[in-house]
Order: sequence, then structure tokens, then C-alpha cells
Amino acid sequence: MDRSTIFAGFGGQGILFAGTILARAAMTEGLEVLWIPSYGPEMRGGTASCTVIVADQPIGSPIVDRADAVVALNPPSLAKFEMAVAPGGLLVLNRSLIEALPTRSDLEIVAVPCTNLARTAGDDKLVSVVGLGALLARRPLVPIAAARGALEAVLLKKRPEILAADLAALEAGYAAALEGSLAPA
Amino acid sequence: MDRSTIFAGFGGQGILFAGTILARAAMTEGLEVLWIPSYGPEMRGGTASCTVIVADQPIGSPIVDRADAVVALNPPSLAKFEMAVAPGGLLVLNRSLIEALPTRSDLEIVAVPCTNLARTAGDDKLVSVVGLGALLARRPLVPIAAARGALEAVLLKKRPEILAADLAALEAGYAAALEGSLAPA
Amino acid sequence: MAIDVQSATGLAEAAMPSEATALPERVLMKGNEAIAEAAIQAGCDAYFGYPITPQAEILEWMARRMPEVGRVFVQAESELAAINMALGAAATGARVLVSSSSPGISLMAEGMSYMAGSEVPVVLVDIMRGGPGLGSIGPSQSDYFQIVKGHGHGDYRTPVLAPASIAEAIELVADAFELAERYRTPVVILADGTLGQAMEPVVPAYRLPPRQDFDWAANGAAGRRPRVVRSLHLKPEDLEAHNEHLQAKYRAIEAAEVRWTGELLDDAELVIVAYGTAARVARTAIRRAREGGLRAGLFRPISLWPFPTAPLAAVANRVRGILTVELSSGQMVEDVRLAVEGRTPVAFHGRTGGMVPSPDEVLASLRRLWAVTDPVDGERRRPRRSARWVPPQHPQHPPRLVEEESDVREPALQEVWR
Amino acid sequence: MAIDVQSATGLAEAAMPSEATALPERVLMKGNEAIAEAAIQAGCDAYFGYPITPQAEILEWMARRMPEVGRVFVQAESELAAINMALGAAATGARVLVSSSSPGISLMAEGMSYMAGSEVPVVLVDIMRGGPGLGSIGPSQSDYFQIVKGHGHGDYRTPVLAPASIAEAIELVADAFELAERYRTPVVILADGTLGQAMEPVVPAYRLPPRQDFDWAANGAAGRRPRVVRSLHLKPEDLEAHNEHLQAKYRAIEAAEVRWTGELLDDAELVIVAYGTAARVARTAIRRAREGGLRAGLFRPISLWPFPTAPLAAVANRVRGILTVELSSGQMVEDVRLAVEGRTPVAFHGRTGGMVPSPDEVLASLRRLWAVTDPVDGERRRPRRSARWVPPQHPQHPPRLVEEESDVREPALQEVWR
Amino acid sequence: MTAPVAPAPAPDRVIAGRPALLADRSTHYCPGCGHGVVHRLLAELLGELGLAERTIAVAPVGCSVFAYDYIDVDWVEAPHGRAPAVATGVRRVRPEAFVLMYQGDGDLAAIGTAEIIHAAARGERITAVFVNNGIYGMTGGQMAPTTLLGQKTTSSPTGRDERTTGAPIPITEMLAILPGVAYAARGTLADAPSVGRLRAMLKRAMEVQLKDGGFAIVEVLANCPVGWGMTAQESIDHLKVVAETYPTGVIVDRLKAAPKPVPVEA
Amino acid sequence: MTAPVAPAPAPDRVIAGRPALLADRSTHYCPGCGHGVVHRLLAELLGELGLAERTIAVAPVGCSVFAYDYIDVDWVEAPHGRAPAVATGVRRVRPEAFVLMYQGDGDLAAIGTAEIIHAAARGERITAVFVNNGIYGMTGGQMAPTTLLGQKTTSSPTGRDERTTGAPIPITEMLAILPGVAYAARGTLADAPSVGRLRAMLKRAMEVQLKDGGFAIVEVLANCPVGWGMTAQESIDHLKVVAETYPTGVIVDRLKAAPKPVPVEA
Amino acid sequence: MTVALENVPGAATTAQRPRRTSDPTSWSPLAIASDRCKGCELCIGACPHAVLALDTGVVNKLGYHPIRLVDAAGCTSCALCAKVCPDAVFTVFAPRKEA
Amino acid sequence: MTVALENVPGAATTAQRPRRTSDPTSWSPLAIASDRCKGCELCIGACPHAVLALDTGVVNKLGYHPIRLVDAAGCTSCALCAKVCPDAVFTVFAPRKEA
Ligand SMILES: Cc1ncc(C[n+]2csc(CCOP(=O)(O)OP(=O)(O)O)c2C)c(N)n1
Ligand SMILES: Cc1ncc(C[n+]2csc(CCOP(=O)(O)OP(=O)(O)O)c2C)c(N)n1
Ligand code: SF4
Ligand code: SF4
Ligand code: SF4
Ligand code: SF4
Ligand code: SF4
Ligand code: SF4
Ligand SMILES: [Mg+2]
Ligand SMILES: [Mg+2]
Repeated sequence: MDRSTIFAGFGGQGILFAGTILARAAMTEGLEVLWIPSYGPEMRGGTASCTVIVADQPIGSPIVDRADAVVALNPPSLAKFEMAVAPGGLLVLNRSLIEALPTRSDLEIVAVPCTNLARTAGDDKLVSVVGLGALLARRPLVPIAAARGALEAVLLKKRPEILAADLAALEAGYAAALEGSLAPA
Repeated sequence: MDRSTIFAGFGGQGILFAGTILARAAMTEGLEVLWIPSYGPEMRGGTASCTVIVADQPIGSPIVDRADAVVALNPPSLAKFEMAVAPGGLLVLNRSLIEALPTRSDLEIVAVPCTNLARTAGDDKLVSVVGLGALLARRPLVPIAAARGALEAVLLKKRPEILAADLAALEAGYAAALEGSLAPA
Repeated sequence: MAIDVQSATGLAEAAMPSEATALPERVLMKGNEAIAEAAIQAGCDAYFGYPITPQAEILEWMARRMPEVGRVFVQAESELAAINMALGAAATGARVLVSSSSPGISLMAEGMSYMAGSEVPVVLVDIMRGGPGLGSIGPSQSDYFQIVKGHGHGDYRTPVLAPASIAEAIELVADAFELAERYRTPVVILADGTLGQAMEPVVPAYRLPPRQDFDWAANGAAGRRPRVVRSLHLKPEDLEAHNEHLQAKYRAIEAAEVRWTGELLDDAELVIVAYGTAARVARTAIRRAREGGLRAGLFRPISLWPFPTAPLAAVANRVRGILTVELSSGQMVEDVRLAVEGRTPVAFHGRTGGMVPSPDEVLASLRRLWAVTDPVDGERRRPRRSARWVPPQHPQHPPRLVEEESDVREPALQEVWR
Repeated sequence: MAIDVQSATGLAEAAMPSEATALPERVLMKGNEAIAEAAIQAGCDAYFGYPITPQAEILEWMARRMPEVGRVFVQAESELAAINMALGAAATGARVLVSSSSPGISLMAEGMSYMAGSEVPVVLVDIMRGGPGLGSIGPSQSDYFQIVKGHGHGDYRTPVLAPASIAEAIELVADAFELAERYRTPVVILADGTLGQAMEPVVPAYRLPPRQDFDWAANGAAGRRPRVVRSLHLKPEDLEAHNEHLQAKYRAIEAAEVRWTGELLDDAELVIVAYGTAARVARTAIRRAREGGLRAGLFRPISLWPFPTAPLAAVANRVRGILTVELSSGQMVEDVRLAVEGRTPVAFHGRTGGMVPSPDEVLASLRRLWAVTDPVDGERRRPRRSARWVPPQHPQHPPRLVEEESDVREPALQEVWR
Repeated sequence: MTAPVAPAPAPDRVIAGRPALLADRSTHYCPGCGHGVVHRLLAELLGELGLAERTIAVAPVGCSVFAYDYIDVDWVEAPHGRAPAVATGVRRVRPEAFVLMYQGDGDLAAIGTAEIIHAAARGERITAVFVNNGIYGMTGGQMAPTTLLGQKTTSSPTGRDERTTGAPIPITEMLAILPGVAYAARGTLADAPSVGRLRAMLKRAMEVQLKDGGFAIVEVLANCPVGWGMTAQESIDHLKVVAETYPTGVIVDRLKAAPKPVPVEA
Repeated sequence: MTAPVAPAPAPDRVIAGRPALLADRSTHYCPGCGHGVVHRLLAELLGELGLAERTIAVAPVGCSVFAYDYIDVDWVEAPHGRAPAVATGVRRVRPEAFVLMYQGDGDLAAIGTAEIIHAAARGERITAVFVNNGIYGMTGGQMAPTTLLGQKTTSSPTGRDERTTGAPIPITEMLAILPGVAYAARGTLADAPSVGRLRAMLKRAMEVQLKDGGFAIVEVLANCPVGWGMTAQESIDHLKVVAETYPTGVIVDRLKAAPKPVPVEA
Repeated sequence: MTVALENVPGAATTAQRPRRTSDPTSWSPLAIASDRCKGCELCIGACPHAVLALDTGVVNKLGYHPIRLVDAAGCTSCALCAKVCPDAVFTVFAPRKEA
Repeated sequence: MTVALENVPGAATTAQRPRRTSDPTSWSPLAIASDRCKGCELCIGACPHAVLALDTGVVNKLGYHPIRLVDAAGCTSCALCAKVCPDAVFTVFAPRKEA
């Protein structure tokens, strides 16, 4: 098993953070994992992205030509990465910001109002964590509990005050994706 | 024919100049010639030297392992280059400054009071030109007339005022070497 | 347009020694940070650097950690200054790390030549990016020639170690310090941007190489004759003697310090030679090849100098062909050909400018190579020479996201390398 | 400790164009000055340099002559500045010369990479001295790896022309400007201190390459779209495309611009491959060898990149062995072996640090090589591999002035190159 | 670009707008980044002085490396810190050109120190724009020699410490000592009036070159919200603090008067 | 060395002699070269202050590259111009050492400009000896950024021209602006009394380091008879002319007083 | 300092392109290139009359809420916003006589 | 400024080695390391009493006419020669009380 996920959105949306949470969760699950950011000069408001490869065997190529899943949190990300999803792959959309629907028909598409849910959870910046929750609802790369554990492990020592909100965001995304639909709200 | 001569003395003794005069003379004689200085950092008062290879065919190696003739104008030069003379080669000494006689017995040795002759000719600095004259008396690499011509060609346009003295120095060295002896004066 | 890696850097703090040096538990570490921490754990006394992507995290990690452990961190005014600060510090016997990336490394050419000439031990990390010139900041292996062959002036060599994983990078950093001090030479850790930027779970195998006291270090002439650390030998006779001493040392390194690994070589018909990130891509391609019945194997040089010439020559004798894969237009492949020296065909596949070949792309080249080579024992129809490319040249702008297969041109092994 | 060459420099004024450009009459010229004057006659618009032995006379000649002819001379604050001034001037379409020697060349690595990347035509003269580090100022060829392989970062190549005489240097300077502008690339003239310092009679064959007007030069956007001269291509896809463009250009240069000469090759049993001063020594050694009945010949690469691979491979097919002679511990020999690729044994003889091999020394190595190789058609007893040294290694401190013969160690062709 | 929020029948008199030489595309700069304002002023002035067709500009390595995408004149890209050498090369072979040079503080005051000082010492006829945001913006906010004491950056995590890193370097004052420097001034983006004064300084620096007066440099105290970890507005307000270390004003104008030793607030 | 011209029975009181740290060999310097005097002073002072065993000196590339052959302490040879960086490396890892740096003017004021300025800006505890003979001695007498206007050299054959090469660079004054510079002074070899004042400056520059005061530099106006094409005595007399461009005296002594803007004759 | 840009060469502005006309009562002293706005709010800080605000209802193609003139009547065409805007979003027109 | 060198550590001088004695009437305030002299004549210029001259009769092993004290009695041990000599040729002794 060798699954690659791309998280993409604005630089401010905590994209890299969500990716590292997934990576950490996979690690604690005893899986192999590789996290790599798009480290090119990113304009703060521009598109930031990272790729997380989760596997049950040593990981070869750190670069994926086709991703099994893409979490796109803003319109530019969708434009940039829609074509990167492997046929039959998963595409998680942030319905709060993305109106236009993807053109591809060979994908499993989940449109979740990530920004709204994040705001409800307490902070727009949690949008990526919502996206992570949504991803895990459709692709159990790691148990949702492992993701929770990773959030705790990281935030408890660094920023305990925001842990609760992050956990809430994770759940919200997870829940939304379970009954998430293709129709734009 | 392929003859190499090393001129050596103090930096101030016009060593490189004498070498270039020989080179120029050889050129005008239609011979092949290569002039190369020891371009290492030379202390003004230290040993300067240059090598002139005169040949009747294209010159291969610019570096000579054994010189056919050495013109040594001060004690350090003798010490440094005595061993560089090929067996049976010529060694021209500036008897004015060099008291000690060379140790080698397999050489043709001419001791000329170059400095004194130079002074008589008008300037201590002409010592190398005296040495050149002495060299040509024993090794007609080029006719003495060619050397004269070279001096004229160079000095007429650059420093006509000193030409006469240079010519005198050349003759003096030439004459001295013709009857030059091994015995220190 | 700040490069947005702060959050990642922040997270990797989780891998601070407190935790890292605890039980052999896996921690998530970013390559650059793992290299920096490995140096600290290896007893690095001083770090000198200058910011440049994609290795800025090494500098930033050192900026925080070195003062914490009471050691020296200096952000120099330039790479030129950094390498010469390193020369000065190491000349007194200190254990010194310097890091940069391609353009910055170019500015260190003179300093490296001086350190080689004056036999000063320093470890230099080069996290390569795409060139030439300002190029891009994408991952690349296009500085092989520079680091392994040319770079500074004069007859000198520098041991070069090329990790293919973060865990291996950690081990090689300690080894590099040991080599540097044992042989009194600069040593280079050569990796590309992906290794520097990626995070992997590792069980950090930190190591502190034993300290020696040096009989050459300029650390104050107390109760002994003064010492001079220098590369000047004005008399050619002296400089030649010094060069012969250096060459003798290099022969000794070549004899003792060759490192490489092989995978699936025993029954391999075709062998991929690749290092660093390219080797990881090759590994995936080889797995897919074997799934398709093509018996491929991997020969991965770890020491690029000394290059594993003899082992590779031995492998070359028994295989149908060799494919060299690099993130460049073909540099290490020259050392491969020098090792193979006509024993078997050598082909090349590379991507440049920050692009990384996809496993399928490499697989396609493997298949082509197989198609144009002969069985090992079979009588050879074609000259056993090297081809520049399989395919001869890469298509312009290869679409990264579609099947590469179709784009592959006809192989051209008849086009002899020139 | 001023280097006492003034008087020579003074004299060489006799070779000023007034005279030099007159009837085809021989004039005595110092190598450095001939190179500088050749550049002026080739239409060099601007010279940028920094003093360093053994090429200071190029700078000094330009300091006097360029203002005389109303062109640009700037003594830069460093080699780093000089190469970047050259980048700026050439980026506007000017014909630019830069010169330095080994340590100064090292400081130009980044600039050369930028010029290659942004395709700026410049001619760089490197008058090599002994290294590594400060080394000595004696003649050397130990920067072959640097100039031909590594130097700057990134996948780029630079045409390199290596004159073996002052007359040839004069011709190659004009050719270098032409190559540089035709292919939009930096070009290097590579020579050693002897060629720079020696005087020979020459009939200066100056040449003024025709001017083209460039559609890329940044010379003011009057009545056209603005232009940008740059090496940055941030998107890897773009940088790869740019690299493929560069590589295509390099293939074209390899196809069209190979230069070499052969002497006495037709009946040669053994061939010496050497360039520059080493080739002159070899020539004398070959003459002595033939006097002694050993049929030797000379293969002299003039373009070091592109290296005359195919012609040398052809020669290799019909000779008993090849001896590479360099003023280094063995650098060009790698390109020789890449060309020969096992066709015939390749041996090496070199001196370092400012020492120049004597003809007798080379002759001795030729004899050894003959002794340990097999007749061309004879069935080969030993592997057709390369030996590091004939003799395996040079004795320490070879006495310059006594017969070298006796010092020569036993050859060791069984020691395969590694 | 989009149409105005509300339409107007006839073309109205334009008080301020986008200069023609400013390329019609959005920049890669972070929101609020000072480079944008400086770009606009330069595009305005090059147009105003009619220099567009004879300008050869030299781009640095830094966030402003892409300046050539935004100001529509000929550009030559220099290696990091070497812009003054590159500009010197341009200057010498193109006497008719107007040579504009743009550098950041890491570029000019760190790695490029030797090149800027010697180009200035030679009195190269170059107009240098020195955008000092006290940080290495492009590489992720590391300390520069210009960083304020105590300022936290990714390479001075506990704040810049004078004992180990020295004090902020007043490079423009150092340059002003050189007779080859005809004009040296320091402006700021702290507020709209300052932007006006800065514009005047930039214009003067261009005129000095046109008058063949010598080397001219304008240092701009600029904000780097991202590198400073501030909002755009916070970073602009912070420029007042920056000016305490780097007093603004004309440092020397040798075409006008003898060098004033101490800079005065314009 | 030979015995004295005439003997004396008992050892007499020595007023001046060859310091023990000055190696017992003759130098490679040209007759009358200023480096020799500076070497002697340094050997005297290192002995006098008892620093011989803790000194790590950094040698430049220039005629004085061989300084390590003449002053018997530990030396590290730096690449041309990089002595300040090398010395910084030494300084940081050897807090107990006394770090002495020796540079020529081509080395310090041309190729090494960035390194000297930033070592000074960081306030590295280094004692820098800057031997300014206004020329590139070792390479055959080319122009340096310090060469006087109108001075003929092998690379300014018609005399240094301000329009194309700028004016002589007052690098020590530029350094004195930096707060990291605790002491900056300029002395001369013009005559015996000046040599005495120079000795005092060098001593002060050493004490400043011992006091952990900051960076200390002494510029020495030295003669290069060969490079200047003069006799030794002519070159010494010419130093008076040189001092018109480079006023001698203490430029700043921050341990004593606030920086004096204009240098005063000591 | 304000220059009347239209009478200097460099000053051709995008706003001088013909603009669609409509209800003249709603004339605006500002033309706003919303697509280029990055929502940094510097103009808001610079506006002496607080007539600018981010349009939180909209996200432009750069992903920001662009600036909006909330009270055209309150705008005095002082152009301070244009002076401080790093992205040259504004074109400011002289107040209309008849306005 | 003159330091009494013998009471400072660095001041051990070659001249302090035992020196062969002979006719004490010809005592000299100077010890001259002639082999190191390069004949630059700077000491001659510095000597206030003109008691120094080159020994044109001799060429030392460096190839120069070395310096010579022509009038020992005229030398006041002012040590200015030693101050300016680039090659540390001189050792200057205090005048002898009894001299
Ligand atoms: C030789 C070299 N070293 C380092 C770098 C990496 N680098 C790119 S931009 C930059 C500094 C940018 O800082 P500054 O000049 O202040 O410009 P800013 O981004 O702050 O506007 C650095 C160090 C490089 N490209 N080349
Ligand atoms: C990188 C480099 N460039 C140039 C040189 C050649 N070089 C040797 S010494 C020197 C300058 C010497 O001048 P200065 O520093 O003033 O010392 P001086 O000889 O005058 O005492 C130069 C340019 C070198 N060794 N290395
Ligand atoms: S990092 Fe700073 S300087 Fe660079 S674009 Fe962003 S705000 Fe501007
Ligand atoms: S060249 Fe000048 S500096 Fe060098 S040793 Fe001779 S006199 Fe001294
Ligand atoms: S200043 Fe410009 S970019 Fe920033 S919010 Fe206002 S209009 Fe938008
Ligand atoms: S023109 Fe002046 S009043 Fe109108 S919006 Fe801009 S700043 Fe505010
Ligand atoms: S100063 Fe010294 S070297 Fe010169 S002449 Fe006098 S004693 Fe000799
Ligand atoms: S000590 Fe004084 S008086 Fe005696 S020789 Fe020296 S300078 Fe002359
Ligand atoms: Mg900055
Ligand atoms: Mg000097």
C-alpha cells in the first residue's frame, strides 16, 4: 500500500501543518511516511502545498506523478491540482471558497464548506484541519483517532490553548465528509 | 642545433634585458628562439634569471633541464646555476663580484670582470650586456653584429642616449672573453 | 514572497534531542534539521553559514541550537566569508560545519581549494538546487561535476558522501567529521533539495566521533615550536612534494573509504546506477520492472569520491547493460563509464532544472535499454559503447502528470557517446 | 618582492601594433601581451581584470592600450567583481575579455555559471599556476577539471581552447570571441604560466571577427519590447526547458567545434596525448624517441571541451598504447580514457606544483609503456585497462638537473585505474 | 484589470494612477510589501523623465529579483550582491544609457558590500535604489546586517545580539564619505507624506546621473510584514521605530553643497 | 649574524635590538621595504605584552604573505582578502587566544572590503594591522584603491585618474563609523619619531583586544620603493605626500572617548 | 507632493481606457483594480476620511477580499490611498466641478 | 619614545649573546648584523650625526654593500637607525659611563 495526498491552499491556511499531522499520525501507526512541501517561493496569499506519502513499505520516489487524493482549499489550488489526481482518486474541495465544480468526471469528489466549519470551530486558519478530517472520512489512511493523537502530541506541548478548536475542526470535517455530497451548497 | 643559455644575477643587473637582446638578435637572424624569465617573486636585490633557447627548428620544451651556457653575474647566481650547466658547457662569471671559483671541472669557464667593464662603459647596470658580449665571444649563437643590431633596434626608439654605452659594454665583454682566462684576477 | 516553511520548521522542534536522544523511538525530522542536529550530536564546535534555499533550515536550526549548547554560530556576510571563517576555526583544530546550496557553493571554490591545500578538516553540506546561474530552487543533482571534479583550482580531491534518506544523512554527517579529521581534508555531504525539505520518521543514530589532538593545529605556540597552517609553497620543488603527499593521501582514501550499496544485483540483467533522490526513484522503478518480469537491480554509490569503481566494474562484467539515472543532464555517468570502461553498454536517463524523473519514466528507459542490448553471454552485435540517452533526448516540457510512456523516443545506442 | 618583469614588458612594446600590424614580419612577443593585443585586434570592447601572477601583463597591457584605442579598461576590486562587470558589459552586447589565474578563477565560478545560464558571451583567459590554494606561481595544468568539468554549479559547459604556442594563442583569441558570440556562451582560453611568460617571435595573425547585432542584448528598449538577460527560471518546468535548450546547444558545439592536431600519428606505435606546454615537451620527447627507434606520435587536443573524443577513439584503435602527459596529477587523462573506453591501454605521466616534465623523463615513460604493452595485432596478454602511472608514482623531489632515467620505478599496468 | 466600481462619462483628470511602465500584472509580493510602492515610484519617474527607452536596469537577488517582470525596461539579472559590478559593466560600455540599480539590504549590505563600496568609490554614474527592510525576505526572514538590535528573525531567534552580531550597519553613511558619491539619501515608506519625500529623493538621484554628477544612492526604509511577522499596517507603523536607528533625510548632495556630516530629517 | 664591528667586554645595556620573536633570518623584502619595520614592531610588542604563546596570527596574501617566516608565533594563511573572515573563525573558537591580523591595502581595501567591514561591524575582538603602501607590491606594482591620484603604476601608466578609477578610498575612516570598532588609528613610517608613535598605536590596538573592547585597527602608511620606482630614502620622504591624502593620528578610541569625526594629527 | 500625472509621459494609466458609462449620479473619484488588490488594508490606514473598506463578501482571483470605496461622496480625491498602495490598485480622479 | 628593552620579555636580542672581546679602546655602541643589511641607506638618512655609511669595499652574501659605523665616537646611541632599519640590523648599546 502506497498512498499519496496533496494538501493545497493559501499559505495562511495551515496547509503544511495539516500535512505534518497526517505524517505524524502515520508514523505513530507504525507506517512509513514522507512529507514534502512545495518549497518554492510562495507568496503569502498564494498557493502553498505539501505532499504526504503513506505506505506500508519503505518509500521510494519522494515525488509523486499522480496523487491518490487532493485536498484543495482555494480556487487556485483546484486549478493547479485537479489534473494531479489519479483516475478514481479522491478530491476534497473547500466549498466555502470554491464555487466552480471540477471538470473531471473520473474522480470521487467531496465538497465540504471547510472555511465555514473552521470558523465555527473557532478560526478560519483551521480550514486545513477540517480538510484533513474530510480526507480521513473517505480515505482511512490512518484511523481518525491517530490524527487526534497527533494533534494532541504536537499542540499540547506547543499551543495547548488551541488544541480543542483543532480537534473540533478535525471532527467537523470528518463528519461533513461522511455525508458530504457533490452538490454545491 | 638547439642551444640554451641562462642569464642570472641581481634583479637590478638588467638580466632580462640582456636575454631579450639575444632573443631579438636570434629572431632577426631568422632563427627560432624562446625567452622565458624566472617569474617567481624575485626580491629586487635577489637573483633574477632568464633562459634563452636558440634553435634552427621549432622549439619544443620551453623548460631546459640542462643549459648549454650560463652567464652568472653574482655569487648567488653561481651557487644556484653552476649545476645547471651541461657537461662541457660554458660558464661565464662576473669576476668583479665572484671571488670563489666554481667547483666543477667539466666546464669551459670564462671569468670576466663584468661590473668593472660595465662601469668603464658607463653604468654598473650594463653588467649583463657585458656578459652577453662575453657569451657571444665563446658561443657564436648569433653574430656579434646581430646583437649590436638588436641593441640599436630596441634602444634607438626607446632610450637613444644610452645606446653608445650599451654597445661599448657589449664590445668590452666580447673582447675580454676572447682573451679571458680561468685564473681569477 | 517568504518561503512558507515556518510551520513545518516549528513542528520539527518535536524532534529536539530531549526526545530525539531518548529511547530508540521514531521521530519525524526534516532532512535539513536532521543534518544540523546530527552535526551537533557529532560534536560540531562551530557552524558558519549564509541563508539560501533549500538549506536555510540548517542555518536556522544552528542559530537556535548552537547557543543552547554553548557552541559557535555565526551567520556570515556571504558564503565566501563563511567558508573562510570555517578555514580559520578548523585551522585551530575545531570541528566545523558549513552548509549552502549551489550558487553559494560556487562562491566557496577558492576556500575549498585552500582548505585542501592546507589540509584543514571541515564538513561542507551542499543541498543542491537547479542551475545554472540563479536557476530555480527545485531539487537537482547538477553539481556533481563541481563537487566531485572541479570546483576549486589545483590538484585536489574531496571525499563526497551522498545520502539517499534522512536516516542515512544523520549517519553520514558523523562519518564525514571522522573522515575529515582522519585525513585532514574537507569532506562534502551532497544531497538535493528534496532530501533537505522532506520529513521522514527516523530513529536518529547520532554518533560522536572520538576527538584526537592535532599536531598541526594553530592554537597558540605554548611550549612548542610555532605552527603555520598554509597552502603556499613558493618553490615548485616544494609544492610538487606537497602535491605528492596529497596524492598519496588520496590514494589511501580511495583504498579505504569507498562506500556503496547494491539491491537485487545477484540476478540483475540490467543495473541502474543512481545516488540520492535519483536512487529512490530508481528503487520504485526497479520494483515495477520486476513486477513486469524485467530483472533490474540498483547500484547506489554512497561515496561519490572515492567512486566505487572496482565494485561497479565487477558488476558491469556480468550485466546486459547499465542505466545511469540522475537529476542532471549526465554527470556521474562519466564516472560510471570510467569504471565500466567498455565492459557493457552504459545508458543515461536524466531530468533537470528541479524536475524529478518519475518511476514510470525510468521504467520506460529500462525497457528500451533491454530492447537494444544483448544477452550477457550472447555474441554482441552492437559496439559495447555508451549511448548518451535512452531515449536519446528528453521531450521538451514533459507533462508531469500524464503517462510518460508515449513520449519516449527511439533509443539510439548506435549514437556513440561523444 | 616585486616580480621583476618590467624590463621585459617594456621591451615587448616593440611589438606594438604600429609594428605588429605592419608587413608579415616576425616580432618578439610575450605570451600574455600577445593574448591581450590579439583581443584588442579582435575588437574587444572592454577588459575587466585584477592583478595576479602569472597573468598580470595582460591587465597591464590592457591598462595602457585600451584607453589608447578608446575602449574600456577597468581594474576591478576583485575577480568576483571583474567577472560580474564582464557579465554586465556583455549582457548589453559588448565584446568582453576577462583574465586571471587559478585562485582568481576560482572566485569566478558563480559568475561563469550565471553567464552560461543567461547565455552571455565572454572570453575568459586562465593562465594556470600551481595549486591547490595559494600554491605557487609556477606553470601548471592542474585546473583542467575546474575549467573543463566543474567550476560553477549547474549543468553547463564552456568551450575551452588550449594554445601550445604564442602564435596559436593569438589565433585562438579571435576564434574564442567568435565562438562565444555564435553560441552565446562564455569561452575559456586555457594556458599555463610558461606560455604567458615566454617570448617567441611571431607573425601575429590578428583577426577581427565580424560583428553581429544581437536580438537578445539589453541595450535599451528603444522601439522594441524590453529584454531581460537572466538565468532565473523559477518553475522547474521552465528551467528544464531552458536546460534542454542549453544541452541542445552543447550538442551542436560538440558536433561542430572540435579542434585537435596530430603529429607523426600514421606509423605511431605509441601516442602521447598532451595539450599546451606539455605537448611541447612531448614533441621533444617524441623526436628523441624516434631517434632511438621508438615510433611515437602526438595527439594534441586544442579544444578541451568539446574534447576530440571520436578522433582519439579512432587513433586508439590502431595503437599499442597511449601516454597522457600533463602538468598535473592526472586530469585530462579522464577524458582520454572516456574516449578510448578500453580500446588500448592508457598511461599517465605528470608533474605538479610548477614543475615541468623534462623530455627525457617523458621519453623514459614512453619506453616503459612500450615495454609493458603488446603489439597491436598480437593477442593481448594483459587487460586493456588504464594504469595510473608510468612510472606508478613519481619519486619525491626529483632532482631537476640529473638524469631522470635512473629514478623511474617499475611500471604497474596491472594496477588497474581506480 | 476590472472596470471601476462606478462609471464616469468622460475621461476625468487623473490625479494618481498606474504608470504606463508598470506592467499590467499583479506582483508576487506579499500583501503590503514595500517593494510594490518603490516599483510604482520608479515606473512613474522613469516615465516622467522620459528614460524608458534608454534605461538598462540591474536586478538583484532577493524578493525583488522579479522586478524585471514589473517595470517595462531592459533588465540584466545580477548574481546575489553583485549588482554594482554588473551595473559598472553596463555603465562603462553604454555611456548613453541610464543605469538603474535595485538592491535589497542583504544583497547590498551583506554579500555585496565590496561591490557597492567600490562602485561608489569609482563614482560610477549609476542610480542605486537600496530597499532596506532589515531582513532577508526571500529566504524566509533571516537576520541581515541591517536588522535592528533585539529584533527576532529566523536566524536570531532570541533577538539580534550586539555582542555576537554587531550593531546595524549604516552602510549609506559609510558610502557618503566617498567623494565618488554625489548623492546619498534615506527615505521611508512610513506614511504617504514620506512616500512623497522618497519620490523626490529618487528623482534627485536620477537627475544626478543625468547631470553626470557621480554615484547616487537612495536607501528606502521598507516594510516586510511577513519577515517581521506583522500585519501590513503594523509593519508600516514599525518603520517609525526603524527610523530611530536609520535617520532619514539627505545625507550628502555634493552637486548642491558640501557633505553634511550628520543626516538631517528632510 | 656576524659579530659586531667592534667588541665590548661585558654585555652592555641594550637600547634597541632585534626582538626575540623576530626569526633570525633575513627577509625576502626589497631593500628599504616598510614591511620589515612593521614586523619588528609587532615582534617587539608581542614579546613586551607576553602574548607570544597565545597569539594566533592571520597572514594575508601580499608581499607580507611570508610574515609567518619572520614572526615566531602560530599563523594561519588566509586567501587573498579573506583574513578578517579567517580571523573571525579563529576568534570565535579560541576565546583565550590573542588574534593578530596583518593585511596589505590591496588585500584589505580591495578584494577584502566586505570581510574587513563585517568583521569590524561585528566588533570581532581582533587586532588588525593594515599596511597601506598604496600599491599591489607583490604582483608587480599595480594600482590599488588606495593609490594616490596621479600616481603612475603598472596598471595606471598615465597616472591614477579620478574620473575612471575614483579617489583613494579612506577605508579606515569608513570603518571608524562602525560602533564595533573600538580603536582605529593611522600611523606612518615617514621618520623615526613617527615609528615611535606608530608603535604606541599598535600597542594600544593590542591592549584594546586584551580589554575585550572590540575591533581594533592600525593603518600604517608604508613605503614600497620598488613599486613606487623610488630609492628607499625617496620612498620614505614621499610618505609625507601620502599623509596629505591619508591624515595620520587616532581616528577613534571608543574605550577612551566618543568618536572624533575628523582625524587629528597625534 | 502630487503631480498632475496626465501631462507627463509616463502617466498613461489603465484608467484612461474608455470606461463603460452608467448612472452619472453614482460617479466615483476612484477606479479600483480589484483583481490586483491583496487586502493589505494599508490604504484604509492612509485614508483620512475612512471611506475605504475590504469587501468581505468577495474573494478575488488572488484569494483576497478586495478593497471597496464605501462612501464615494466622502472621498476627497486626496490620493493618499494611491500613494501607499503597494499594488497600484487605485486610479484617482479629480473631484468633478459639477459633483 | 624609547623602551629600555632589556627589562621586557620580548627584548632578548641576538646581541646579548657573548661577543668576542678585543681591544676595549675601540668599543662600539652598535652591533651590526651586516649579513642582513640590504644597503637601503635608510639608517644613514635617519642618523643625526652622519656616522653611518655603506661599506662599498664589501659585498655581503645578499649581494649588497653593508652598512658600517664610520665614527664610533660620534655615535650617541640615539637608536634612530635601529628604529628605521627594516631589517633589524642594529643593536644599540647605551653609551659607556667610562667611555
Ligand atoms: C550566492 C547566493 N547566496 C544566497 C542566495 C539566497 N538568497 C536569495 S535572496 C537572498 C537575500 C534576500 O535579502 P534582501 O537582499 O534583503 O532582499 P529582500 O528579499 O529582503 O527584499 C538570499 C540570501 C543566493 N541566491 N545566492
Ligand atoms: C584571489 C587572488 N587574486 C589575486 C592574487 C594575486 N595577488 C597576490 S598579492 C596581491 C595583492 C598584494 O597587494 P597588497 O595587499 O597591497 O600587499 P603588498 O604586496 O602591497 O604588501 C595580489 C593581487 C591572489 N593571490 N589571489
Ligand atoms: S517576504 Fe517580505 S520583502 Fe519579500 S515579498 Fe514578502 S513582504 Fe515583501
Ligand atoms: S614590492 Fe614593495 S612591498 Fe613588496 S617587498 Fe618590495 S618594497 Fe616591499
Ligand atoms: S493598499 Fe492596495 S492592495 Fe492593499 S488593500 Fe488597499 S487597495 Fe488593496
Ligand atoms: S482619495 Fe483620499 S479620501 Fe479618497 S479614498 Fe483615497 S485616501 Fe481616501
Ligand atoms: S637601514 Fe638597515 S638595511 Fe638599510 S642600510 Fe641601514 S642597516 Fe642596512
Ligand atoms: S645610534 Fe644614533 S647616532 Fe648612532 S648611528 Fe644610530 S642613528 Fe647614528
Ligand atoms: Mg531585505
Ligand atoms: Mg600594498
